[in-house]
Amino acid sequence: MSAFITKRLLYTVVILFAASLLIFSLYALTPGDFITGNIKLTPERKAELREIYGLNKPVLERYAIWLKNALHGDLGYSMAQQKPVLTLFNQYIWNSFLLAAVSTFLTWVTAVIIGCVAAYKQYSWFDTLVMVAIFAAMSLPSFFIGLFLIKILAVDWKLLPPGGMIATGSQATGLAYVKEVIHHMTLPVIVMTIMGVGSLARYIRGSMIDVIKQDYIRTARAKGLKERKVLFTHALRNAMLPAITLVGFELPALFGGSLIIEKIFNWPGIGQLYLTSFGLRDYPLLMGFTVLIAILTVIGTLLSDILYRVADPRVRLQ
Amino acid sequence: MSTIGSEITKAGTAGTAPVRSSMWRQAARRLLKNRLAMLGLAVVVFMFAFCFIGPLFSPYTDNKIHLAQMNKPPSPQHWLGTDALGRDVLTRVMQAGRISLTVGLASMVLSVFIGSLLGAIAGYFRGICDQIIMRLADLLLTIPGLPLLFILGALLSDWKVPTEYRMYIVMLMLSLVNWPGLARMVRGEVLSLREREFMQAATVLGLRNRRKLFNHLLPNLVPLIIVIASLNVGGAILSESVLSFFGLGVMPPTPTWGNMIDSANNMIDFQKRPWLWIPPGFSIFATVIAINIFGDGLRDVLDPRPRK
Amino acid sequence: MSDLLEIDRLKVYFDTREGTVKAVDDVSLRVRRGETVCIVGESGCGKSITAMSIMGLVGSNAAAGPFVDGQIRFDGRNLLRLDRNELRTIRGREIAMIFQEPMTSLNPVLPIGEQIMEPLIEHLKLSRKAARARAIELIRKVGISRPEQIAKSYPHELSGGMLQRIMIAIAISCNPKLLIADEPTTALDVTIQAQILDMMRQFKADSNMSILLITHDLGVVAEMADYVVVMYSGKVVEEGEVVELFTNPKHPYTRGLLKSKPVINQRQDELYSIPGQVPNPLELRPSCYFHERCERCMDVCRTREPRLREVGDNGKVACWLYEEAVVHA
Amino acid sequence: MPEALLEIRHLKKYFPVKSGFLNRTVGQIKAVDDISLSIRPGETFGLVGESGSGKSTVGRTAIRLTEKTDGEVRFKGIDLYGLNAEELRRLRPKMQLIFQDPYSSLNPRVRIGDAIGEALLDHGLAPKEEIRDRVLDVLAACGLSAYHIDRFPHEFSGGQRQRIGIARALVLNPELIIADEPVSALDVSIQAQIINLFRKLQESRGLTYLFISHDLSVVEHLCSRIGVMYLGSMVETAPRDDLFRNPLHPYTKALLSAVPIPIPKLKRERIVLSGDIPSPANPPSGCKFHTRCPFAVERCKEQAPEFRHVGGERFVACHLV
Repeated sequence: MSAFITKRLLYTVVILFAASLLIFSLYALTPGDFITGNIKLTPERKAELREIYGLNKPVLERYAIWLKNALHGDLGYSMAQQKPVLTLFNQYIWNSFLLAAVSTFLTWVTAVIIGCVAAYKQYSWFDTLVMVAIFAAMSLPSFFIGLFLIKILAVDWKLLPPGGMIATGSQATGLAYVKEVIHHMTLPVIVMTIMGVGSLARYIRGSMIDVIKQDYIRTARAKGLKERKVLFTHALRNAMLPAITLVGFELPALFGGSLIIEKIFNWPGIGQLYLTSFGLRDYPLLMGFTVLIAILTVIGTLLSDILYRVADPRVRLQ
Repeated sequence: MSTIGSEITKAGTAGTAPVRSSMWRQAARRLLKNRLAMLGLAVVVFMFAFCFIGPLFSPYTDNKIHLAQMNKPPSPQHWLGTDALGRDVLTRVMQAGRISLTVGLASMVLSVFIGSLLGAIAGYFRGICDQIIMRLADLLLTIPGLPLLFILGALLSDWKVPTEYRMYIVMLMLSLVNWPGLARMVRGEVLSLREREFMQAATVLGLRNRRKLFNHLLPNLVPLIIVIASLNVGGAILSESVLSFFGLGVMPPTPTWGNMIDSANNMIDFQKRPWLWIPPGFSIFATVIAINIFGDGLRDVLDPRPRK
Repeated sequence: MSDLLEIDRLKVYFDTREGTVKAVDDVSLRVRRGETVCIVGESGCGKSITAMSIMGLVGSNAAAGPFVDGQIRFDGRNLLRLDRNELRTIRGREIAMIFQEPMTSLNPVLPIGEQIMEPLIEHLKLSRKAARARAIELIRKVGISRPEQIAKSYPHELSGGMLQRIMIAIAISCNPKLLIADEPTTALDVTIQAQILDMMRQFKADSNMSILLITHDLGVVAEMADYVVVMYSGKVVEEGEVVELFTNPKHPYTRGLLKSKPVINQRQDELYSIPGQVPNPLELRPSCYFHERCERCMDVCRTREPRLREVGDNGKVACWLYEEAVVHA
Repeated sequence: MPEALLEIRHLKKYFPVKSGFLNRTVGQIKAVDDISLSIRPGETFGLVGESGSGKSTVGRTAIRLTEKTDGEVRFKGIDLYGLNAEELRRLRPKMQLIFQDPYSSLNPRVRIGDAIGEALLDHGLAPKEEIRDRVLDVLAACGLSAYHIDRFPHEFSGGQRQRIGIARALVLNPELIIADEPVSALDVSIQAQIINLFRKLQESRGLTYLFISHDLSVVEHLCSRIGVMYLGSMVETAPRDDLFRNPLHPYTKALLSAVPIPIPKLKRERIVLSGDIPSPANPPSGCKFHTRCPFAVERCKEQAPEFRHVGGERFVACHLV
């Protein structure tokens, strides 16, 4: 087991180096940068600033500098916000995390319930209904369903706020603040859950259907166990095994924020931060964000491998 | 398409019983029985006709600007009303569909082609090329999709690509992001097919590599690739619309479903003129759900491993 | 010896796209207390489905549940009429079952001990501690050394032979009156098979438990059975005491089976083989289903279905050859 | 003694067990551990043993479907492992393998006419026009009808599929056929038909068989000489009648006594072996059978018995014989 982890960690580090180098050079290729784009500055001032920020140096050298700083935990200085990138991240990332964590939890709970019941009642009307609903959820463009729900629920029926995390200009604190955030959070969470539940429910349903056909389920029934016990202790536990590997893949989405949702709902998360800074070509921040997601993706993959090895005794012992 | 190399059975089938239905005809017959899949196919066909043949019947295909007709709600002349430049929304949705479907389909075909080719090579020959291809795929999969598309979009606008070519570049971008996932799937299939006993039997018979690949491996791989493709078309159309929504894909004035919905970003259109952005959104939804349902039916018929 | 189990005119039909498959077509048989009855037949003859219907495990979530008719009386109660809960309390408690593939019959992610304790807790209401102790005792009883360690290990760590012993431990955990064994040793090596069959005979002798053994191996039937039922295409074609049936087989199919099985130290030059193959269940018409492969096929065999009738002492056969004898006699 | 068609000397096949950080080989599964046998033309050599005995691996390494670890395999005097890929490929039609599972050894998407005739075409063993007739002949020889030629495998029963597998090998006029448990997956009545087919083909075409099976009664019926394997090693080889009437090795005796005989109430003393087949990853020391052998003595634990000649064509590996 430990040999497996060390080998994978080494591989992860290599991939991260390659990814960060690729991302850095891609960003270097993108035209213009914060300074040239900024009309307020005179040409001399621009040249001077470019010198300070070392934008004239060759790409590899800039990457080396960035990397040295990054390894020391300094992701550079956001030109647009005049703040270290990390503090900026710290400010916005938790808003994204809040949204993503709640919706991921809801997605998994709904998907497991729907998936299991649909698998158990296979060929029933409920199963067909669920399948059509799953297809619908998988076929909806996320930004469209977001706008659509805002139009109906927020604009027409005025049930929920159209966007933002708190009512504009509200000074609410403590419990009132929390209630207000929850009120604002409802719509984006609904949309994110709809986005996630489709494919997950289908995956769990498929896995559950395969497991229910297995011999050991027949043995469990032959032992005279209650159907509930057969389903939960025997079927679900085996059906969830392959699903566990998906948990790791949720990691990037948990922290990375959804660019689409945060744009439509004007949610002050890290995704929205990325969008605005992309317009301004604020490289240090863009680089920091993209590499952060890359790190989370790779750690996520490692996490799911480890989770699977821990969960499945057949693999654990190798 | 009966299996390649059936020269023996074709040589003289006159005297024997009628040629037994090939796997493809049997699959087709089973597919026809699946009502849901047929409904899906019908909607897909309708959407294609709507987008490619529809504009021929519409009097407003000149895209001329009629300032007098600006922002009119749906009316007998303009079933879906008009936009800020007085153009007929229904016609634009049709024209936009043409672009979105072409880009979606083309980028899917491209990424399935690249993915299957590289996946098959990695799976069949293994060794170094397997390592190179798979490590490259891992690398691309590490970089988050949307930011990567953002960068590519920005590069696009920098090279001042004329609008009509922009569509093809968008296709390239989408397939660049999609092919690694497909390559991995195809590689997995090839690895499992290689170990199947009938491939060992082919070795025992002393068949040449060429014949093992084309007569035995490929006929089993092709149906799986078709299934993977059909399940990815929907995704490709969705990602094109996301790109356009962020103003990175095909830029106005060329209409796509994505950039028509983007118009909802200004407050008044969004609240007062839903006929501008709801129809394109609904068109995406109808097309993609139809493709997914049909794809699912196709998979049940083609993929030997029982799913349902 | 009163009847413990009586199956009366059991029918199990499956509706498929191509038509109705009569998997079990009007089968009757009985098992007396302390008796081992063997159902023998080739694949697709319906022997497994007959066994599974006793436990109510036939196609529990198939597209359309099978059409089931007839009676299965166990200890006087008709199992087919019981509601789910009543039937469930009998399963594992009074009727236990073991299956052909031990490697896949146990939950791969649950320790062995847990899987033995489940019926003890469910039916005998034992506490977890008492159930664990009983489970370890059961593992020792089925001849496995280091039971404590085995109880903590997982199915993939054990061999086929050991897993089948665990299945038997689970089956006998609540001292059932009837043990149904569906091809219990088919997947095992012959030396392991000998051990398992020995053990089954041992437990039957100790607790006067009846055994319904499903198999296609005539050697196993000869070793284990007191009474034999031969099935073909969903019907019973012959049944009788084991010695009588092996020494004086009546139905041409039984005779054909006995002659086509090579026997050690009884080498024949040319092995007798029943020509053709089992008829397609969708194309069955009223007739003796074996007529196409039968050497002594008469016209009546092609059109009318023979009735299962008494013949000799305690034997039955469904074949027109014997119908005539009764008519002329 | 006419020159052997297939000569195997000290064949070994070890599967490495890898673990640890650098995937270092930490152990070896000795699937085939020093097996020697020779098969004369026209003979049927039976190879019996239980699961994990390595009998299938011997079959596959004998025709280089899997590569050997050590030892030598000579087919008609030619050292198989001395050939390059192309030479081996061209020799393949002469030595064919029939698989156990009729369902997985046929390509589901290829009509059986093509599956049978394909190798003839690829090796250029017959002109294109003649191939169809050759396929029809071999279908008839295996008890299948002409109209089966353009059907797909899923339209056949298990027994018919095994006939197709045999036809596919037969059409190449092989001299050696290795049959790896060809009848184990079939019902008794179909099994008898296939066994008779094997015998008929041997008589009409002078074929030589290496017949691999765990079913002793089938082996007794078909084979002239038999080798008994246990956990990768050969424990006994003898002509059929000697082996079945007077088995020498304790394992052979136990194996024979364990086979259920279809004669009810038959009184016979049976040697029931205790314990389970040990795992091939760490076989017992000395004689591998000593952990289950009722006659094992101290010497059996330390020293592996030598596989020695004991008169006639009998060989055995046991200290007590």
